[in-house]
Amino acid sequence: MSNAIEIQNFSYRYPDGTSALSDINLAVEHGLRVALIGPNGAGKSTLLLAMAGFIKGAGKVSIDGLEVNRKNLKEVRRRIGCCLENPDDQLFMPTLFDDIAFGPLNLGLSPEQVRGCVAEALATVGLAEMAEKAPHHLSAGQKRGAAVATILAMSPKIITLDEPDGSLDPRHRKNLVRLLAGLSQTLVIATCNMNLAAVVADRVVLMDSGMIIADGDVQKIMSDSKLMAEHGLEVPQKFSDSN
Amino acid sequence: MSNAIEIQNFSYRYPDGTSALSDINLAVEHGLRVALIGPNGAGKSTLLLAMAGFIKGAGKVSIDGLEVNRKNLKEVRRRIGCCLENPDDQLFMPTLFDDIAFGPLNLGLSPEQVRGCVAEALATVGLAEMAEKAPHHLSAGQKRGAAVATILAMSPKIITLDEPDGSLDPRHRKNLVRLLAGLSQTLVIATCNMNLAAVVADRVVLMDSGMIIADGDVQKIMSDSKLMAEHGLEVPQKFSDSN
Amino acid sequence: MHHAYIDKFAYQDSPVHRLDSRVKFLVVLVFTAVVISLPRTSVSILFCFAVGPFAILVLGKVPLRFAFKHILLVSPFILVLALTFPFYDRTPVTVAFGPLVWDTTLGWMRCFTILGKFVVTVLALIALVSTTRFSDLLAGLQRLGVPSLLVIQLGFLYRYIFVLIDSAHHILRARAARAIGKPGFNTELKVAGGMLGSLFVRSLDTAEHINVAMHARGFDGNWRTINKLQIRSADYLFALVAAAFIFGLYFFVRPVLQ
Amino acid sequence: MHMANELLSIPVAAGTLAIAAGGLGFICRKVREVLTGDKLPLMGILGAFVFAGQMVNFQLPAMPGTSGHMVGAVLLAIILGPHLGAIVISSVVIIQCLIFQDGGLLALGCNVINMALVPSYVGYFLYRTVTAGRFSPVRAYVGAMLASIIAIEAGAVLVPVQAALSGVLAVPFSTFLITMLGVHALVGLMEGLITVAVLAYLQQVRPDVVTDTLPGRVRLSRKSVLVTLLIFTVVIGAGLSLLASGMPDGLEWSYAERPDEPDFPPAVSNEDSAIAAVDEFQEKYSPMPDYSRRSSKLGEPAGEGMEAHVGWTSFAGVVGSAVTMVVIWLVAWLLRKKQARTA
Ligand SMILES: Nc1ncnc2c1ncn2[C@@H]1O[C@H](COP(=O)(O)OP(=O)(O)OP(=O)(O)O)[C@@H](O)[C@H]1O
Ligand SMILES: Nc1ncnc2c1ncn2[C@@H]1O[C@H](COP(=O)(O)OP(=O)(O)OP(=O)(O)O)[C@@H](O)[C@H]1O
Ligand SMILES: [Mg+2]
Ligand SMILES: [Mg+2]
Repeated sequence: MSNAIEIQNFSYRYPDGTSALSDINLAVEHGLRVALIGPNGAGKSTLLLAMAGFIKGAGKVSIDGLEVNRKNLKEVRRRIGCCLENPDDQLFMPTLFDDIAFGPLNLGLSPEQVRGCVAEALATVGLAEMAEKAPHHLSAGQKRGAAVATILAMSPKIITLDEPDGSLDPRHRKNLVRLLAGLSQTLVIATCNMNLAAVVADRVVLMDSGMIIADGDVQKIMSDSKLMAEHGLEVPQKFSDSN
Repeated sequence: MSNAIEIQNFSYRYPDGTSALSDINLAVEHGLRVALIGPNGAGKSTLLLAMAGFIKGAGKVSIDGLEVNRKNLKEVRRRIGCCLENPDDQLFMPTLFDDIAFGPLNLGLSPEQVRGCVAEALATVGLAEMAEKAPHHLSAGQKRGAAVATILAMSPKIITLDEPDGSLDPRHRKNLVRLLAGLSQTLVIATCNMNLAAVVADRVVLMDSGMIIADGDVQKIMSDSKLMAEHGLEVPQKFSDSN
Repeated sequence: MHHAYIDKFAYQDSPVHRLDSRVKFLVVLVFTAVVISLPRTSVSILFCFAVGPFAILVLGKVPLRFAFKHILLVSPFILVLALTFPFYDRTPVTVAFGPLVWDTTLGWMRCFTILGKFVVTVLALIALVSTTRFSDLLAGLQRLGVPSLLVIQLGFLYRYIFVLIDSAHHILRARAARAIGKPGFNTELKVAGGMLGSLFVRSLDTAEHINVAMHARGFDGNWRTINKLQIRSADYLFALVAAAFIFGLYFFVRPVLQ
Repeated sequence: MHMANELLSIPVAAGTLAIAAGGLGFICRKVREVLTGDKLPLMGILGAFVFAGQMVNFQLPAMPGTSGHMVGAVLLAIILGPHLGAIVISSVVIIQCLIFQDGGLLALGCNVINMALVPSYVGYFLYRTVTAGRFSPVRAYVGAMLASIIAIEAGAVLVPVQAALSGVLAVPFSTFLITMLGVHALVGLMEGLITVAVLAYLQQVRPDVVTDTLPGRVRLSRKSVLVTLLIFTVVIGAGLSLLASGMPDGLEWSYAERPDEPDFPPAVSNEDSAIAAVDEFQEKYSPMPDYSRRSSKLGEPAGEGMEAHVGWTSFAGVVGSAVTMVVIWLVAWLLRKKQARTA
């Protein structure tokens, strides 16, 4: 069986000349939870965009065995769901229900099926009673949950999340971890929060300056204090305790 | 001598009826570093706004002995510099230089003095070479530093910072801690990051639902795991290790 | 922002809230048209018409203080215009109201009629907006034939007005925190341009991100929505009562009050 | 700037609503052919930006205490092109009406025409004319300034015209017109300054936005612009001459015959051909002829018996309405109380 995500020799430059990704090689098996860590400006968000085909650079990206190109784009987006850095960007419809229904409707589901999907996704993130609320009436934590629900409702095989714990307090962060741990899909999570990465991930990919520096076992990479410090990161609580 | 900040029986309700602050009493002596902690929606940001006279509620607020009212507002703002939650809101001029020069120019300094101020402030946050860049070309961490610099350049006696470590990676966070530790001004820092609070603060104020729940010694409050958990927070690394 | 929460009562639940948005919209439209075409000097009939929006507001659990506060907010322009009438039209008239009889001018009568009509029609609009979720109103408008492009725009607008207004407020705060002296007009303008510009650049970024978010969810240029509207017997009943009220007043009560 | 319901008669309101709806429908259909899905969020956000931008104010130099802010139509027309700009500003106007009650439901047609359609197209055309050829900042700034002032004035002129056609004005038409023009010259000037300031900022940080989009994706042919302008001029000219002929001395304008000055020439009377035509039109085609508009019965002091009669019925009407409202309120209050107890 093909890998969930496969990236070969991928490079990307922003229009203003910033080289954001250079020669990325990455393969992620199905069902894995991968944490993408790295300092600010490492290229994490850019790599997530590349996976869903939002930027086109040099090199090859395949999702679930399908090469990402203009022809396959629709099919690719059906298999990978990506959740952006800022939930306000993700929730653009007048009500939460419409917002979550947007994806399933575009998948061509029937109204009843859509209603089912939406109800289920909302229940998963604990926002079942909020369906008719306007997104701008939600709290930051609720927005974050809703943004994740928009992706869950499409039940893609692969989910990418960009800084899912931004501006959350410890309690909300714990809820998020519980939610992520309960998902059965392939997950790619970009974050600068080492503790989140350490708790959720099965595997860690460390990026800096647009390159993959290390890739592999969570414990091994994240407890390497020299490597982490070199790239502006720190050893998470979980591993610093055990050391 | 009067206190740096003195708040008596202050309450505030947002126009939509949300009661954000109720009966706040707080006195901060000169030169102290206070951390304002609490879960999302506790009212931390609102309290900081009240200190700089951006919102008017019931009760009395005095800054450096001056009562905050319409008449004193200008003088108050000269003494207290406040850095908002989102650095994008703080930076509105075309270049970083212009942005940092904005405050000193308004203070009526001469062009040479302004240049001096700006250079010094930029050097403090390590952005000396970025002076001519447009703010939106900076990375998240750089923006955060720049936002702090806009306040430093005005050298107010009291500085308030709202979530100064949001979206920073561990290295930038450490730099920020070092920067804050090096300041001699009175500091009030609102944050949901317990580790930042534990490392920087001389005193901690715990808020929830618009009220001050606890106020006092950093170690005593932050190592009380029951109290912290009750308000959606957690004991920071520093104190959980020592327990 | 003073009117950022005008629609907060739209999220309550009441028999009025449950009515179909199309029916409510059309009723308010007809109501407004009829009120506007009332004679230009009869004030008392307006009180009768006011009963309609009043009933909707009360049934919809919308605080009246809120409605009237809002009317005051939007009234300056019409107030100025209405106050010109007494100056230009000094025809003397004698007005009788119950036991009271007094002399005034036609100008004053028309001034009060205009203000009265204004209050009644705005009240009706407030009754509509604060008992109908904006999303439902949009869906209703779309079904009434408003082009979908416009409906999409209205949806985005409604969603992001509050986000951007918040940003604008925050930027203004940042300026106030540092604008201590008295800058010249040139500086003021340059700063305002910068603030608007940075707000604009940020809007562009947001738009780009939303575009990504939309395409990430299978958007292909065709806007699809689920129809949640449905006209029930309560809606027919409401339309009937409203029509009886409006036209009853117009054809039977107004001639008597004349 | 916002036209109100109360300044319009039903035929004018219906006519402008029809024109606005037709125009918007036409633009939407035309744009749909060339519009890609990518532009949708951009348009929505820029509409919201106009709202937010109106909050950013600055002190005016001459008049302390007053502050200016942007209107946005010209800026958007420059950046998005006239069609998309017109749609965005129209939706802003519609939201202002529906959510914030600025301008009434019936006046929506007028407001869309005055504040969205006219400024977008006039502004864009002027800007294009001035900046034609290669882009240079100076030309862009001059063009933006000119476009802002004239586009806003063009919209503002329509307000008194529409009000006068409706026959509602008490103020002499010319006074109203001059006031509107004067106020909006200032608004336009501010709009121009701020548009230039924003363009200058963008030129510094996002030159691509200012220069790349300049030609506008949807091209506007010179011919169609000229035809539109022509029609516009004819309509305004006709309206103005219609009104002018209704004003014997060109200044005084009043609907009421003046019993206090019997010699005073009736400024506008049913004999007056132009206004009579409008009148007749209204009577004939409006579903609810506004028959009391010059009803002499009201203008004159009422007779003794009449007065008493009118006085008591209106008293009854008002009292009856007030009682009804109180009853409704009480019933609702009781119901809610009962509900609260059972809940
Ligand atoms: N739209 C853009 N135009 C030009 N350069 C960009 C753009 N977006 C990002 N960059 C640059 O590309 C590089 C990678 O950015 P990216 O957003 O992928 O970083 P990141 O790892 O997500 O960082 P963060 O932790 O701050 O979110 C950075 O140097 C950034 O400045
Ligand atoms: N502009 C506003 N209008 C109405 N309510 C508001 C507004 N801003 C904040 N609130 C409400 O006031 C309360 C306090 O908000 P505040 O922003 O002070 O919280 P905070 O402690 O800073 O939270 P966070 O950690 O999320 O920044 C919250 O319940 C919030 O929903
Ligand atoms: Mg990122
Ligand atoms: Mg806050």
